[in-house]
Amino acid sequence: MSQLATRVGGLQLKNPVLVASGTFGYGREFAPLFDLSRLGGIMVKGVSLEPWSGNPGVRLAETDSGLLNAIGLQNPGLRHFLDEDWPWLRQFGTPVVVNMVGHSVEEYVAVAQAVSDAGVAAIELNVSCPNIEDGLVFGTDQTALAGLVASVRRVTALPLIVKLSPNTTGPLPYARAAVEAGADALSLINTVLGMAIDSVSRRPVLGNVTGGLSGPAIRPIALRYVWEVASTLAVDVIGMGGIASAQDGLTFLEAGAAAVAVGSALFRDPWAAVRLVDELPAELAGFGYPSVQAAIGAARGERRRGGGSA
Amino acid sequence: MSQLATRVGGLQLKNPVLVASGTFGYGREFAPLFDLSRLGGIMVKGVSLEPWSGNPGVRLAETDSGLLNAIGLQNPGLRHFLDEDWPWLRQFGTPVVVNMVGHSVEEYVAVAQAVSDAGVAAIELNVSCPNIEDGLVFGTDQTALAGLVASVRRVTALPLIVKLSPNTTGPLPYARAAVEAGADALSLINTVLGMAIDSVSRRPVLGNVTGGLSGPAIRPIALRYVWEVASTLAVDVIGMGGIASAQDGLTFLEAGAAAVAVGSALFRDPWAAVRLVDELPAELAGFGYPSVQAAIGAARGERRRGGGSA
Amino acid sequence: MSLGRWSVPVVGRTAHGPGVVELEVEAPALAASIRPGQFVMLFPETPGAPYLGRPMSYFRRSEETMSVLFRVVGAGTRHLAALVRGDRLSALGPLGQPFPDPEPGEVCLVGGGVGVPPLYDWARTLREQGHGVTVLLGARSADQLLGEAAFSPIAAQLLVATDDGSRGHHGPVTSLLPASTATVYACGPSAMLKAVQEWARGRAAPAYLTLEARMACGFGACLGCTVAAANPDPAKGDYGRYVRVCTDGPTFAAGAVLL
Amino acid sequence: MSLGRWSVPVVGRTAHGPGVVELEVEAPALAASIRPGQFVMLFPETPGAPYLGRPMSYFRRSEETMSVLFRVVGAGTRHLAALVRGDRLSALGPLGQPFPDPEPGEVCLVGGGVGVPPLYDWARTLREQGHGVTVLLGARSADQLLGEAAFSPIAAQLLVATDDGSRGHHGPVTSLLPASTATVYACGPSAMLKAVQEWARGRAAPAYLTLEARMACGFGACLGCTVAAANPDPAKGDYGRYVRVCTDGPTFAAGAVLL
Ligand SMILES: Cc1cc2nc3c(=O)[nH]c(=O)nc-3n(C[C@H](O)[C@H](O)[C@H](O)COP(=O)(O)OP(=O)(O)OC[C@H]3O[C@@H](n4cnc5c(N)ncnc54)[C@H](O)[C@@H]3O)c2cc1C
Ligand SMILES: Cc1cc2nc3c(=O)[nH]c(=O)nc-3n(C[C@H](O)[C@H](O)[C@H](O)COP(=O)(O)OP(=O)(O)OC[C@H]3O[C@@H](n4cnc5c(N)ncnc54)[C@H](O)[C@@H]3O)c2cc1C
Ligand SMILES: Cc1cc2nc3c(=O)[nH]c(=O)nc-3n(C[C@H](O)[C@H](O)[C@H](O)COP(=O)(O)O)c2cc1C
Ligand SMILES: Cc1cc2nc3c(=O)[nH]c(=O)nc-3n(C[C@H](O)[C@H](O)[C@H](O)COP(=O)(O)O)c2cc1C
Ligand code: FES
Ligand code: FES
Repeated sequence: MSQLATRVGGLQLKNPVLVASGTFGYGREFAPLFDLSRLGGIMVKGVSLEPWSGNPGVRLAETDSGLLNAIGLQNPGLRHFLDEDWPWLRQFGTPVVVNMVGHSVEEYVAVAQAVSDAGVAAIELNVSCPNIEDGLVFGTDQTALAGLVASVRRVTALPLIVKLSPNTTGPLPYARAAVEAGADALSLINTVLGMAIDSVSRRPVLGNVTGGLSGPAIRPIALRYVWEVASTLAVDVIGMGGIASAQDGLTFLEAGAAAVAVGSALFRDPWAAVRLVDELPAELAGFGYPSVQAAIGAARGERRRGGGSA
Repeated sequence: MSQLATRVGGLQLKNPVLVASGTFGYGREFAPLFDLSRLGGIMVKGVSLEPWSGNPGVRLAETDSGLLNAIGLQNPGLRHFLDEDWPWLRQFGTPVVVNMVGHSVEEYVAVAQAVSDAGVAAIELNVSCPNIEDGLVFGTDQTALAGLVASVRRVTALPLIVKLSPNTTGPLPYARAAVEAGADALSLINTVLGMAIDSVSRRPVLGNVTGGLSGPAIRPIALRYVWEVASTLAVDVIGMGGIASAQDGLTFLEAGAAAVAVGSALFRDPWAAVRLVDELPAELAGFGYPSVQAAIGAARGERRRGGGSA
Repeated sequence: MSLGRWSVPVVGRTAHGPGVVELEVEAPALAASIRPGQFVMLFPETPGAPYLGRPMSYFRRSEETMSVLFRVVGAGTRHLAALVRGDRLSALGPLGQPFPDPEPGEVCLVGGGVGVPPLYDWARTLREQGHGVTVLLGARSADQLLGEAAFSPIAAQLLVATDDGSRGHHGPVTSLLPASTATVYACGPSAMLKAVQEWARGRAAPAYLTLEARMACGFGACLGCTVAAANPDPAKGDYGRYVRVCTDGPTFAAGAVLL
Repeated sequence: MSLGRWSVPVVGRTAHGPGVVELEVEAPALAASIRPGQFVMLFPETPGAPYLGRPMSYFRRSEETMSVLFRVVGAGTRHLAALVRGDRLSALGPLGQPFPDPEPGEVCLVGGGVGVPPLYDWARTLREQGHGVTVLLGARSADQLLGEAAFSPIAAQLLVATDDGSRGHHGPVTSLLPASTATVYACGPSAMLKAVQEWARGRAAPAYLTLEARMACGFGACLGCTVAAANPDPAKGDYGRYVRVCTDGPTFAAGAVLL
């Protein structure tokens, strides 16, 4: 493997820097700014079977070192993705991970099947959606989670990534359930539930009252999730949560992530992810790592994978 | 009630500003700086039956808008508290809430009994400790939590406050369990689990690897916990998590807290809590609230308690 | 020119009445490329400045500089207002769609409160293109009125309205809207925009509304700044019912959005 | 004087070799009340500055000013080093226990790396009190050596050691420790302090170690800066096995702590 190359759940990446779902759309806004093929991978905005219109009212609130969002997973749906976005996006040759959302197991399965046939690089299940049948969030109920993952597993041969919710006591029971049900890798973490009150109206800012917290504020929480999973289970992890710089990225690799994703930082600086790619070699070298592989898990004092070459 | 007065779980406070447990010691460091009787109440550092020495190694790490601590609940134990700290502290006349920690139900019960006899104002149970019998954290297991609260309830007539862990899917099941078992009020929230990696050594900063995140970073998470409990259950809430200013304090009141506590902000500015007391009247007036009581829960668009006088 | 992000120095700061500040930055590349109707995201480089940028329309520009004119309403604008000559801020831009071209003939610009500044350079441009420009300015009261001096040399007609009658017409600025075939551009508080939208219903000549929304990115990536579309066009990327104020707008045909 | 918190202006900034900066602030109240061995928590008032303050011993003081001398190691010191004349920072202090008084007679001060600055004003004070002061300064290499010029007019004897032999004795500064009955004060990296502690074992004359620890508050409230006590005294508030570097220290008798 080259200096920056990595592998997550069977997915080969030329560098370990992805962009997080929901912070990069389907790439169109960024394509005029830099060559999308410089990214290790693109995790597109969550795709649902039918178009979802998202939440009414205010969708954003700012917090100290963070951002609350209540977008409500607005997306144009599977058909639009397959007809318009995917044919355009595949031209860059960058591995595209399709993040998917659903109200029921059947919806997830239908999307998984369709995108597998289309030839995307991998699937990422956003399990922070409530199951319309019982109102329970898939990602906070081990049985529901295992059922969902197993069902999707049956219809796809693609690398299957499960993105866990941090709104739990800890990652391990959910990580185990997902891996046993067939997940190849885990994304850690999705946003943390929070809320804000408007300084003028004195009412909740968000139309949906609560929203998902992202940004540097949640970095220590994300790091804990990555560390606990990577040091306990034999599963590849994609780390995300407040990553903005090569220094942040390296920290997540050292905690045990095999790749990282830049999310909210793109809102402050659309070039944040490619800057991370550019600056990572110097950051690795600065701490004596011959390669990304050598850095993965290094904070545990062991080198999980072979040294500089593999 | 006067403009600033409030009541939590039967405890009468002259103003709604407390200092959070573990950030104020037993008051000795602050007494030379200002008159402790200006505070609405003092929540002392967690007291255990025997002295606890706390965690070895590094105990602090800084994060964006936050602080990780792994103090390990170091404290001189019940005897020292009763002999040395309580007789000194009671001179100020400020209500003293004794935060308590334990490794078993029996330890909590013993401390509760002893401090009740001594005449403190209230008890706050820190339930983020693991039960030595099964290793489970009391606060993340509803049955264990209910058992603990019921046992303490049996031995004390003091206002009983239960401080919930935010490392759960959400507050409601735990809040219900605590209230049904006899809690008079809830403190929301304790610290959020997180970790940090040292920028030089490239190893976990904390001797204990993980620690508790506090400060402005967790404010939106705390606000969500307060809001969910206050808008669902008929129990008084003390809000805490990143509160540093009168503006922050008012926000928690509006979200439904009957009182608030200042924690980590004291480390940056030891006068933060008394400044909040001083600035609260203007902050209330600025938004047209005749009293603290009028502000409580106002972000829900209802006034939970009678207007300016009661 | 395409989107850029620069750290630029403040070269001027002027108070325009209580709590209203004009901040001028030296930003030649931005000033050369930004078009009337577009905006920037501003990041004050001061301690404790907010995590996200703040969207601001530009007010005026020269070859070397560009200015914004804003009212202090919260933390972000407070940080911006505290900047002085020599301080730096970061700017991401140009963002958003320029004002669409008017029909030939008369143009009417309607500005309320801090909706006035975005219209100034547009008035100048329209005038240069030979349009007759009527300008209607509204504010709560005389001391909150912006732009009268700036617009008066440009406007063929300049009318003023205040809610309290302390200057000009006593009442909403929208009551001054002309019964002409002028193309209308309106920018201001949402009550004003709703009134223009109502007024424009069934009218033959076009009317445009410039909207505001809370924004995280300003360039279309977050879907945080949406407004409900009257007729969403999925083929054009109108995801579901909502369109983005930042990239689909901030200026929309009056009939295209549900306010 | 008791603890205070002030916003103070930077009035001087001097580089002392690579990555080492002396920052002088105008802070008359602090300068008048701080005692050798005490420190302050510093909060740079710059964008993105860390949440917590940074503990710094003071280096020198005049009637109006106080300075700190520090090495850039991470985010906090980077922010401090970026301050220039006219910028402000907040300071909480004075904090910690002053150096305990020496026995009558000779005193020996041992400083390694950035452990040197806290000793300077103490040397000056001891000299004024009539003590003969021997100063031992250590560093990794000649270009990292601090304080030689400052100490030379004060010290009765000044010896230097570097790890690489590029100046003075080739080896650890602790190999220069005298076989005298001098009271010893040592401040420097933990390996150096351990060596002094080892050397002082069984010695009759007192030796003191000035420790560092990560701190959140600096005034005893958080229990975050602890070091294991050799003989904790619960009656004195030594909670369990640990004592606080900030308020019980930062200077401890060599036998009182487990390093
Ligand atoms: C494209 C665009 C151009 C703009 N141009 C100008 C301009 O030229 N001059 C000017 O003064 N202002 C302009 N604004 C509005 C300006 O962005 C907000 O006033 C600013 O973001 C408020 O930030 P703050 O931190 O001071 O307030 P906050 O603390 O964020 O909010 C204070 C109050 O203002 C409300 N608010 C915050 N942001 C917005 C928003 N974007 N839209 C509506 N309400 C909001 C909040 O709900 C809250 O009640 C523009 C907005 C947009 C979207
Ligand atoms: C009482 C006291 C007095 C001090 N006086 C001086 C002085 O006069 N001059 C000077 O240069 N430094 C002094 N220090 C050390 C100084 O506080 C730290 O170098 C500084 O806090 C580092 O902050 P940072 O943000 O730059 O580094 P960080 O990013 O916080 O850390 C960078 C590296 O330094 C280590 N580190 C951070 N803080 C400490 C600490 N307090 N103790 C040991 N290791 C640490 C970290 O583990 C990390 O590896 C003193 C410390 C104390 C406790
Ligand atoms: C505006 C916004 C939209 C998001 N949409 C999605 C989504 O559609 N699917 C998903 O799995 N995660 C979504 N996320 C979560 C991010 O992918 C990421 O897990 C999280 O924001 C933490 O990373 P960050 O702190 O770098 O932003 C979204 C986050 C934001 C801020
Ligand atoms: C250093 C430190 C020590 C703490 N010790 C305790 C404790 O002993 N008992 C307890 O219930 N909470 C303890 N807490 C949690 C605080 O009381 C509070 O719930 C939390 O820090 C959130 O508030 P803040 O963000 O204002 O600090 C501690 C927090 C900190 C930072
Ligand atoms: S602000 Fe992000 S899409 Fe408009
Ligand atoms: S730094 Fe807080 S107790 Fe020492």
